[in-house]
Amino acid sequence: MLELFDGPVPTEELLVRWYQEEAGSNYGAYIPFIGTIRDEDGISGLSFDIYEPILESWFDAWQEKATKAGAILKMAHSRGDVPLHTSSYVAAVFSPKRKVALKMINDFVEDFKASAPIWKYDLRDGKRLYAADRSTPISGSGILGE
Amino acid sequence: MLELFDGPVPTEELLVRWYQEEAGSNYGAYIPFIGTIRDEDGISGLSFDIYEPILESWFDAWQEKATKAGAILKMAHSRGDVPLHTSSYVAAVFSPKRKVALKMINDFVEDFKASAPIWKYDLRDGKRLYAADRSTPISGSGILGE
Amino acid sequence: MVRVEFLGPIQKEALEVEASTLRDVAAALQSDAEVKDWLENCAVAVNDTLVKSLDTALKSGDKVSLLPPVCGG
Amino acid sequence: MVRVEFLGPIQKEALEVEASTLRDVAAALQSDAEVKDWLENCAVAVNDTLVKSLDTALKSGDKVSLLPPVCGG
Repeated sequence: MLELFDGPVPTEELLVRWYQEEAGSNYGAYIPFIGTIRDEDGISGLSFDIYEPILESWFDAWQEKATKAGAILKMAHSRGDVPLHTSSYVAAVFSPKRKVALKMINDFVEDFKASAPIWKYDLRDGKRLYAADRSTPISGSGILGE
Repeated sequence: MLELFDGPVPTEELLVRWYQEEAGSNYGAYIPFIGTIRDEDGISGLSFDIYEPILESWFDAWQEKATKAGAILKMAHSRGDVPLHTSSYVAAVFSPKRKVALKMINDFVEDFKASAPIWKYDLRDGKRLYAADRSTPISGSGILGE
Repeated sequence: MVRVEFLGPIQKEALEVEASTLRDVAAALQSDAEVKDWLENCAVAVNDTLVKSLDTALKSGDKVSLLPPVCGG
Repeated sequence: MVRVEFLGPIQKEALEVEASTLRDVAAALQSDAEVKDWLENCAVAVNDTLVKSLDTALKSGDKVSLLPPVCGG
Protein backbone atom coordinates (compact mmCIF):
# COMPACT_ATOMS: atom_id res chain seq x y z
CA MET A 1 0.00 0.00 0.00
CA LEU A 2 1.32 3.39 -1.06
CA GLU A 3 -0.08 6.55 0.54
CA LEU A 4 0.76 10.12 -0.46
CA PHE A 5 0.03 13.17 1.68
CA ASP A 6 0.08 16.90 1.03
CA GLY A 7 2.54 18.14 3.69
CA PRO A 8 3.97 16.02 6.50
CA VAL A 9 3.02 12.36 6.77
CA PRO A 10 0.95 11.54 9.89
CA THR A 11 3.70 9.35 11.34
CA GLU A 12 2.11 8.43 14.65
CA GLU A 13 -1.17 7.46 13.06
CA LEU A 14 0.58 5.41 10.35
CA LEU A 15 2.82 3.50 12.76
CA VAL A 16 -0.18 2.48 14.84
CA ARG A 17 -2.62 1.88 11.99
CA TRP A 18 -0.18 -0.32 10.05
CA TYR A 19 0.53 -2.35 13.21
CA GLN A 20 -3.20 -2.83 13.73
CA GLU A 21 -3.84 -3.68 10.08
CA GLU A 22 -1.45 -6.63 10.31
CA ALA A 23 -2.11 -7.59 13.93
CA GLY A 24 -3.83 -10.81 12.86
CA SER A 25 -1.62 -11.61 9.85
CA ASN A 26 0.90 -13.70 11.80
CA TYR A 27 3.97 -11.68 10.83
CA GLY A 28 6.73 -11.99 13.42
CA ALA A 29 8.69 -8.87 12.47
CA TYR A 30 7.52 -5.31 11.70
CA ILE A 31 10.19 -2.74 10.84
CA PRO A 32 9.17 0.81 9.99
CA PHE A 33 11.63 3.41 8.73
CA ILE A 34 10.75 7.04 9.49
CA GLY A 35 12.51 9.93 7.75
CA THR A 36 12.30 13.28 9.52
CA ILE A 37 13.37 16.72 8.27
CA ARG A 38 16.58 17.80 10.01
CA ASP A 39 17.39 21.38 10.90
CA GLU A 40 20.60 21.93 8.94
CA ASP A 41 22.21 24.46 6.64
CA GLY A 42 19.66 27.11 7.56
CA ILE A 43 16.71 25.55 5.76
CA SER A 44 13.17 26.09 7.02
CA GLY A 45 11.97 22.78 5.57
CA LEU A 46 12.01 20.59 2.48
CA SER A 47 9.58 20.29 -0.39
CA PHE A 48 8.88 17.37 -2.72
CA ASP A 49 7.58 16.72 -6.23
CA ILE A 50 6.42 13.19 -7.04
CA TYR A 51 5.75 11.59 -10.40
CA GLU A 52 3.04 9.21 -9.31
CA PRO A 53 2.65 6.80 -12.26
CA ILE A 54 6.28 5.65 -12.07
CA LEU A 55 6.37 5.74 -8.25
CA GLU A 56 3.40 3.38 -8.28
CA SER A 57 4.94 0.93 -10.73
CA TRP A 58 8.25 1.03 -8.81
CA PHE A 59 6.38 0.30 -5.58
CA ASP A 60 4.29 -2.46 -7.17
CA ALA A 61 7.45 -4.19 -8.39
CA TRP A 62 8.84 -4.10 -4.84
CA GLN A 63 5.57 -5.39 -3.40
CA GLU A 64 5.76 -8.33 -5.79
CA LYS A 65 9.32 -9.03 -4.66
CA ALA A 66 8.21 -8.83 -1.02
CA THR A 67 5.30 -11.19 -1.65
CA LYS A 68 7.69 -13.80 -3.04
CA ALA A 69 9.66 -13.58 0.21
CA GLY A 70 6.46 -13.96 2.26
CA ALA A 71 6.58 -10.30 3.31
CA ILE A 72 4.62 -7.12 2.63
CA LEU A 73 5.60 -3.47 2.29
CA LYS A 74 3.79 -0.25 3.16
CA MET A 75 4.93 3.25 2.31
CA ALA A 76 3.85 6.85 2.77
CA HIS A 77 5.45 10.03 1.41
CA SER A 78 4.84 13.75 1.42
CA ARG A 79 4.03 16.03 -1.52
CA GLY A 80 4.83 19.73 -1.27
CA ASP A 81 6.27 21.49 1.76
CA VAL A 82 7.33 19.69 4.95
CA PRO A 83 8.52 21.73 7.97
CA LEU A 84 11.59 20.96 10.12
CA HIS A 85 11.19 18.13 12.66
CA THR A 86 8.18 16.62 10.87
CA SER A 87 8.36 13.49 8.74
CA SER A 88 8.19 13.16 4.96
CA TYR A 89 8.70 9.42 4.57
CA VAL A 90 7.51 6.31 6.38
CA ALA A 91 8.12 2.84 4.95
CA ALA A 92 7.61 -0.52 6.61
CA VAL A 93 8.13 -4.21 6.06
CA PHE A 94 6.22 -7.05 7.72
CA SER A 95 7.66 -10.55 7.49
CA PRO A 96 7.37 -13.87 9.28
CA LYS A 97 11.17 -13.87 9.58
CA ARG A 98 13.44 -11.38 11.29
CA LYS A 99 16.36 -11.71 8.87
CA VAL A 100 14.15 -11.28 5.79
CA ALA A 101 12.65 -8.14 7.33
CA LEU A 102 16.00 -6.61 8.32
CA LYS A 103 17.47 -7.15 4.86
CA MET A 104 14.34 -6.00 3.05
CA ILE A 105 13.93 -2.69 4.90
CA ASN A 106 17.57 -1.89 4.10
CA ASP A 107 17.35 -2.83 0.43
CA PHE A 108 13.94 -1.17 -0.02
CA VAL A 109 15.00 2.14 1.54
CA GLU A 110 18.28 2.21 -0.39
CA ASP A 111 16.55 1.49 -3.72
CA PHE A 112 13.91 4.08 -2.82
CA LYS A 113 16.65 6.71 -2.45
CA ALA A 114 18.23 5.69 -5.76
CA SER A 115 15.15 5.07 -7.90
CA ALA A 116 11.88 6.54 -6.65
CA PRO A 117 10.78 9.44 -8.90
CA ILE A 118 10.70 12.08 -6.18
CA TRP A 119 12.50 15.41 -6.28
CA LYS A 120 13.64 17.28 -3.19
CA TYR A 121 13.90 21.02 -2.71
CA ASP A 122 15.36 23.05 0.14
CA LEU A 123 13.09 25.76 1.50
CA ARG A 124 15.36 28.70 2.25
CA ASP A 125 14.75 32.45 2.36
CA GLY A 126 11.29 31.96 0.85
CA LYS A 127 12.74 30.09 -2.14
CA ARG A 128 12.34 26.45 -3.27
CA LEU A 129 15.78 25.24 -4.39
CA TYR A 130 16.37 21.86 -6.09
CA ALA A 131 18.68 19.70 -3.93
CA ALA A 132 20.91 18.84 -6.89
CA ASP A 133 23.94 17.96 -4.75
CA ARG A 134 22.04 15.25 -2.79
CA SER A 135 20.20 13.81 -5.80
CA THR A 136 21.05 10.62 -7.68
CA PRO A 137 20.55 9.92 -11.39
CA ILE A 138 18.18 6.98 -11.85
CA SER A 139 19.93 3.86 -13.20
CA GLY A 140 20.12 4.11 -17.00
CA SER A 141 20.16 7.91 -17.04
CA GLY A 142 21.95 9.81 -19.77
CA ILE A 143 20.89 8.04 -22.98
CA LEU A 144 19.52 11.27 -24.47
CA GLY A 145 22.89 12.95 -24.02
CA GLU A 146 24.80 10.33 -26.01
CA MET B 1 16.55 3.54 27.58
CA LEU B 2 15.58 -0.01 28.50
CA GLU B 3 12.01 -0.78 29.58
CA LEU B 4 10.74 -4.14 30.83
CA PHE B 5 7.07 -5.09 31.05
CA ASP B 6 5.18 -7.94 32.68
CA GLY B 7 3.30 -9.45 29.73
CA PRO B 8 3.10 -7.91 26.24
CA VAL B 9 4.92 -4.67 25.50
CA PRO B 10 2.57 -1.73 24.76
CA THR B 11 3.80 -1.45 21.16
CA GLU B 12 1.54 1.32 19.92
CA GLU B 13 2.23 3.52 22.91
CA LEU B 14 6.00 2.91 22.65
CA LEU B 15 6.22 3.66 18.92
CA VAL B 16 4.43 6.96 19.41
CA ARG B 17 6.05 7.95 22.71
CA TRP B 18 9.59 7.28 21.43
CA TYR B 19 8.87 9.31 18.28
CA GLN B 20 7.62 12.18 20.44
CA GLU B 21 10.54 11.93 22.87
CA GLU B 22 13.00 12.56 20.03
CA ALA B 23 10.83 14.89 17.93
CA GLY B 24 13.07 17.85 18.71
CA SER B 25 16.41 15.99 18.74
CA ASN B 26 17.15 16.52 15.04
CA TYR B 27 17.53 12.85 14.14
CA GLY B 28 16.78 12.20 10.47
CA ALA B 29 16.08 8.47 10.75
CA TYR B 30 14.01 6.47 13.25
CA ILE B 31 13.85 2.70 12.79
CA PRO B 32 11.87 0.59 15.23
CA PHE B 33 11.91 -3.21 15.16
CA ILE B 34 8.80 -4.93 16.55
CA GLY B 35 8.77 -8.64 17.35
CA THR B 36 5.33 -10.24 17.55
CA ILE B 37 4.37 -13.75 18.73
CA ARG B 38 3.47 -15.94 15.75
CA ASP B 39 0.83 -18.64 15.84
CA GLU B 40 2.89 -21.72 14.96
CA ASP B 41 3.44 -25.28 16.12
CA GLY B 42 0.30 -25.21 18.24
CA ILE B 43 1.63 -22.86 20.92
CA SER B 44 -0.72 -20.58 22.82
CA GLY B 45 2.00 -17.99 23.44
CA LEU B 46 5.58 -17.55 24.60
CA SER B 47 7.04 -16.78 27.98
CA PHE B 48 10.31 -15.09 28.94
CA ASP B 49 12.79 -15.01 31.80
CA ILE B 50 15.22 -12.09 31.94
CA TYR B 51 18.40 -11.69 33.95
CA GLU B 52 18.28 -7.96 34.37
CA PRO B 53 21.77 -7.05 35.66
CA ILE B 54 23.50 -8.46 32.58
CA LEU B 55 20.78 -7.28 30.20
CA GLU B 56 21.35 -3.77 31.50
CA SER B 57 25.12 -3.88 31.09
CA TRP B 58 24.74 -5.40 27.60
CA PHE B 59 22.32 -2.59 26.66
CA ASP B 60 24.54 0.10 28.21
CA ALA B 61 27.50 -1.10 26.12
CA TRP B 62 25.37 -0.84 22.96
CA GLN B 63 24.13 2.61 23.95
CA GLU B 64 27.75 3.74 24.30
CA LYS B 65 28.51 2.34 20.84
CA ALA B 66 25.45 4.16 19.44
CA THR B 67 26.46 7.43 21.08
CA LYS B 68 29.86 7.26 19.38
CA ALA B 69 28.04 6.97 16.04
CA GLY B 70 25.81 9.96 16.91
CA ALA B 71 22.81 7.69 17.41
CA ILE B 72 20.66 6.48 20.30
CA LEU B 73 18.91 3.20 21.06
CA LYS B 74 15.68 2.40 22.91
CA MET B 75 14.43 -1.05 23.82
CA ALA B 76 11.49 -2.72 25.52
CA HIS B 77 10.96 -6.40 26.31
CA SER B 78 8.41 -8.61 28.00
CA ARG B 79 8.77 -10.68 31.18
CA GLY B 80 6.51 -13.69 31.72
CA ASP B 81 3.71 -14.78 29.40
CA VAL B 82 2.94 -13.12 26.07
CA PRO B 83 -0.12 -14.28 24.04
CA LEU B 84 -0.19 -14.94 20.30
CA HIS B 85 -0.31 -11.86 18.05
CA THR B 86 0.94 -9.51 20.76
CA SER B 87 4.50 -8.17 20.90
CA SER B 88 7.33 -9.11 23.24
CA TYR B 89 10.13 -6.95 21.85
CA VAL B 90 10.43 -3.42 20.51
CA ALA B 91 13.82 -1.87 19.79
CA ALA B 92 14.61 1.35 17.97
CA VAL B 93 17.50 3.41 16.69
CA PHE B 94 17.51 7.15 16.06
CA SER B 95 20.34 8.60 13.98
CA PRO B 96 21.08 11.70 11.95
CA LYS B 97 22.07 9.41 9.09
CA ARG B 98 20.00 6.80 7.26
CA LYS B 99 22.84 4.37 6.57
CA VAL B 100 24.06 4.43 10.18
CA ALA B 101 20.52 3.72 11.37
CA LEU B 102 19.90 0.86 8.91
CA LYS B 103 23.16 -0.87 9.82
CA MET B 104 22.74 -0.31 13.55
CA ILE B 105 19.20 -1.72 13.82
CA ASN B 106 20.41 -4.84 12.00
CA ASP B 107 23.53 -5.30 14.12
CA PHE B 108 21.73 -4.46 17.36
CA VAL B 109 18.86 -6.91 16.79
CA GLU B 110 21.22 -9.69 15.68
CA ASP B 111 23.47 -9.21 18.72
CA PHE B 112 20.38 -9.05 20.91
CA LYS B 113 19.32 -12.48 19.63
CA ALA B 114 22.81 -13.90 20.22
CA SER B 115 23.74 -12.25 23.51
CA ALA B 116 20.89 -10.77 25.55
CA PRO B 117 20.30 -12.87 28.72
CA ILE B 118 16.69 -13.72 27.99
CA TRP B 119 15.21 -17.23 27.92
CA LYS B 120 12.21 -18.19 25.83
CA TYR B 121 9.59 -20.82 26.64
CA ASP B 122 6.75 -22.18 24.50
CA LEU B 123 3.35 -22.17 26.20
CA ARG B 124 1.71 -25.41 25.13
CA ASP B 125 -0.94 -27.60 26.75
CA GLY B 126 -0.66 -25.58 29.95
CA LYS B 127 3.09 -26.21 30.16
CA ARG B 128 6.06 -23.83 29.93
CA LEU B 129 8.72 -25.51 27.75
CA TYR B 130 12.23 -24.10 27.25
CA ALA B 131 12.79 -23.32 23.54
CA ALA B 132 16.14 -25.13 23.49
CA ASP B 133 16.13 -25.70 19.72
CA ARG B 134 15.86 -21.95 18.93
CA SER B 135 18.32 -20.81 21.62
CA THR B 136 21.92 -19.75 21.10
CA PRO B 137 24.84 -20.21 23.51
CA ILE B 138 26.27 -16.82 24.46
CA SER B 139 29.74 -16.22 22.99
CA GLY B 140 32.34 -17.82 25.28
CA SER B 141 29.98 -20.49 26.60
CA GLY B 142 31.27 -23.86 27.67
CA ILE B 143 34.31 -23.05 29.81
CA LEU B 144 32.89 -24.94 32.80
CA GLY B 145 32.59 -28.10 30.69
CA GLU B 146 36.26 -28.17 29.72
CA MET C 1 4.00 13.49 -32.94
CA VAL C 2 5.12 12.39 -29.48
CA ARG C 3 4.72 14.49 -26.36
CA VAL C 4 7.88 15.17 -24.34
CA GLU C 5 7.35 16.04 -20.65
CA PHE C 6 9.91 17.41 -18.20
CA LEU C 7 9.55 16.31 -14.60
CA GLY C 8 10.58 17.71 -11.23
CA PRO C 9 13.01 20.61 -11.29
CA ILE C 10 13.23 20.99 -15.10
CA GLN C 11 11.25 24.17 -15.56
CA LYS C 12 9.98 23.64 -19.06
CA GLU C 13 6.60 23.17 -20.71
CA ALA C 14 5.89 19.94 -22.57
CA LEU C 15 6.91 19.78 -26.26
CA GLU C 16 5.45 18.01 -29.27
CA VAL C 17 8.20 16.34 -31.34
CA GLU C 18 8.16 14.34 -34.60
CA ALA C 19 9.94 11.08 -33.77
CA SER C 20 9.96 7.40 -34.73
CA THR C 21 12.55 6.40 -32.10
CA LEU C 22 14.03 7.97 -28.99
CA ARG C 23 17.06 8.87 -31.11
CA ASP C 24 14.92 11.48 -32.86
CA VAL C 25 13.86 12.88 -29.47
CA ALA C 26 17.49 13.05 -28.37
CA ALA C 27 18.45 14.99 -31.49
CA ALA C 28 15.62 17.48 -30.96
CA LEU C 29 16.50 18.05 -27.30
CA GLN C 30 20.25 18.35 -27.85
CA SER C 31 19.59 21.46 -29.91
CA ASP C 32 17.41 22.98 -27.16
CA ALA C 33 19.57 25.19 -24.92
CA GLU C 34 17.02 25.04 -22.07
CA VAL C 35 17.29 21.28 -21.59
CA LYS C 36 20.64 20.33 -23.12
CA ASP C 37 22.49 20.34 -19.78
CA TRP C 38 19.91 18.04 -18.14
CA LEU C 39 20.17 15.28 -20.74
CA GLU C 40 23.20 13.43 -19.44
CA ASN C 41 21.65 13.04 -15.97
CA CYS C 42 18.07 12.26 -16.97
CA ALA C 43 16.35 8.89 -17.10
CA VAL C 44 13.73 8.42 -19.79
CA ALA C 45 10.30 6.83 -19.64
CA VAL C 46 8.02 6.02 -22.56
CA ASN C 47 4.37 5.88 -21.52
CA ASP C 48 5.51 5.73 -17.89
CA THR C 49 7.88 2.80 -18.33
CA LEU C 50 11.61 3.46 -17.94
CA VAL C 51 13.63 2.62 -21.07
CA LYS C 52 17.37 2.33 -21.60
CA SER C 53 17.81 2.30 -25.40
CA LEU C 54 17.78 5.11 -27.93
CA ASP C 55 16.41 2.57 -30.40
CA THR C 56 13.11 2.42 -28.50
CA ALA C 57 10.38 2.79 -31.13
CA LEU C 58 7.80 5.55 -30.76
CA LYS C 59 4.39 6.03 -32.31
CA SER C 60 2.17 9.05 -32.54
CA GLY C 61 0.58 9.86 -29.19
CA ASP C 62 3.35 8.31 -27.10
CA LYS C 63 4.48 10.17 -23.99
CA VAL C 64 8.21 10.57 -23.34
CA SER C 65 9.16 11.73 -19.82
CA LEU C 66 12.52 13.04 -18.64
CA LEU C 67 13.36 12.25 -15.01
CA PRO C 68 16.23 14.26 -13.52
CA PRO C 69 18.25 12.98 -10.49
CA VAL C 70 16.00 11.98 -7.59
CA CYS C 71 16.09 12.33 -3.83
CA GLY C 72 13.03 11.07 -1.99
CA GLY C 73 12.73 10.60 1.74
CA MET D 1 32.56 -19.59 49.77
CA VAL D 2 31.18 -18.33 46.47
CA ARG D 3 27.52 -18.49 45.55
CA VAL D 4 26.65 -20.25 42.27
CA GLU D 5 23.34 -19.29 40.66
CA PHE D 6 21.56 -21.04 37.79
CA LEU D 7 19.59 -18.81 35.44
CA GLY D 8 16.63 -19.29 33.10
CA PRO D 9 15.63 -22.88 32.40
CA ILE D 10 18.13 -24.57 34.73
CA GLN D 11 15.84 -25.69 37.53
CA LYS D 12 18.26 -25.70 40.39
CA GLU D 13 18.64 -23.79 43.65
CA ALA D 14 21.77 -21.73 44.20
CA LEU D 15 24.80 -23.52 45.72
CA GLU D 16 27.60 -22.38 48.02
CA VAL D 17 30.99 -23.66 46.80
CA GLU D 18 34.51 -23.37 48.17
CA ALA D 19 36.56 -21.93 45.26
CA SER D 20 39.57 -19.71 44.61
CA THR D 21 39.17 -19.75 40.82
CA LEU D 22 36.44 -20.73 38.37
CA ARG D 23 38.33 -23.98 37.85
CA ASP D 24 37.24 -25.03 41.34
CA VAL D 25 33.62 -24.20 40.46
CA ALA D 26 33.89 -26.24 37.26
CA ALA D 27 35.18 -29.25 39.20
CA ALA D 28 32.34 -29.04 41.71
CA LEU D 29 29.66 -28.74 39.00
CA GLN D 30 31.04 -31.50 36.80
CA SER D 31 30.34 -33.94 39.60
CA ASP D 32 26.75 -32.70 39.95
CA ALA D 33 24.44 -34.83 37.78
CA GLU D 34 21.72 -32.16 37.77
CA VAL D 35 23.84 -29.54 35.99
CA LYS D 36 26.57 -31.52 34.26
CA ASP D 37 24.79 -31.54 30.88
CA TRP D 38 24.27 -27.76 30.91
CA LEU D 39 27.94 -26.90 31.39
CA GLU D 40 29.15 -27.07 27.80
CA ASN D 41 26.44 -24.63 26.64
CA CYS D 42 26.51 -22.17 29.50
CA ALA D 43 28.20 -18.79 29.65
CA VAL D 44 29.56 -17.72 33.03
CA ALA D 45 29.37 -14.38 34.80
CA VAL D 46 31.23 -13.38 37.96
CA ASN D 47 29.44 -10.63 39.85
CA ASP D 48 27.31 -10.01 36.74
CA THR D 49 30.24 -9.61 34.34
CA LEU D 50 30.73 -12.30 31.69
CA VAL D 51 34.10 -14.05 31.91
CA LYS D 52 35.84 -16.41 29.51
CA SER D 53 38.68 -17.96 31.53
CA LEU D 54 38.69 -20.75 34.09
CA ASP D 55 41.60 -18.94 35.73
CA THR D 56 39.32 -16.10 36.82
CA ALA D 57 40.07 -15.53 40.51
CA LEU D 58 37.24 -15.69 43.03
CA LYS D 59 36.97 -14.41 46.57
CA SER D 60 34.53 -15.20 49.31
CA GLY D 61 31.13 -13.64 48.64
CA ASP D 62 31.51 -13.57 44.86
CA LYS D 63 28.50 -14.52 42.77
CA VAL D 64 28.97 -16.93 39.86
CA SER D 65 26.04 -17.14 37.40
CA LEU D 66 25.45 -19.78 34.74
CA LEU D 67 23.65 -18.52 31.62
CA PRO D 68 22.23 -21.23 29.34
CA PRO D 69 21.54 -20.58 25.61
CA VAL D 70 19.41 -17.48 25.07
CA CYS D 71 16.56 -16.51 22.79
CA GLY D 72 15.09 -13.08 23.40
CA GLY D 73 12.65 -11.29 21.13
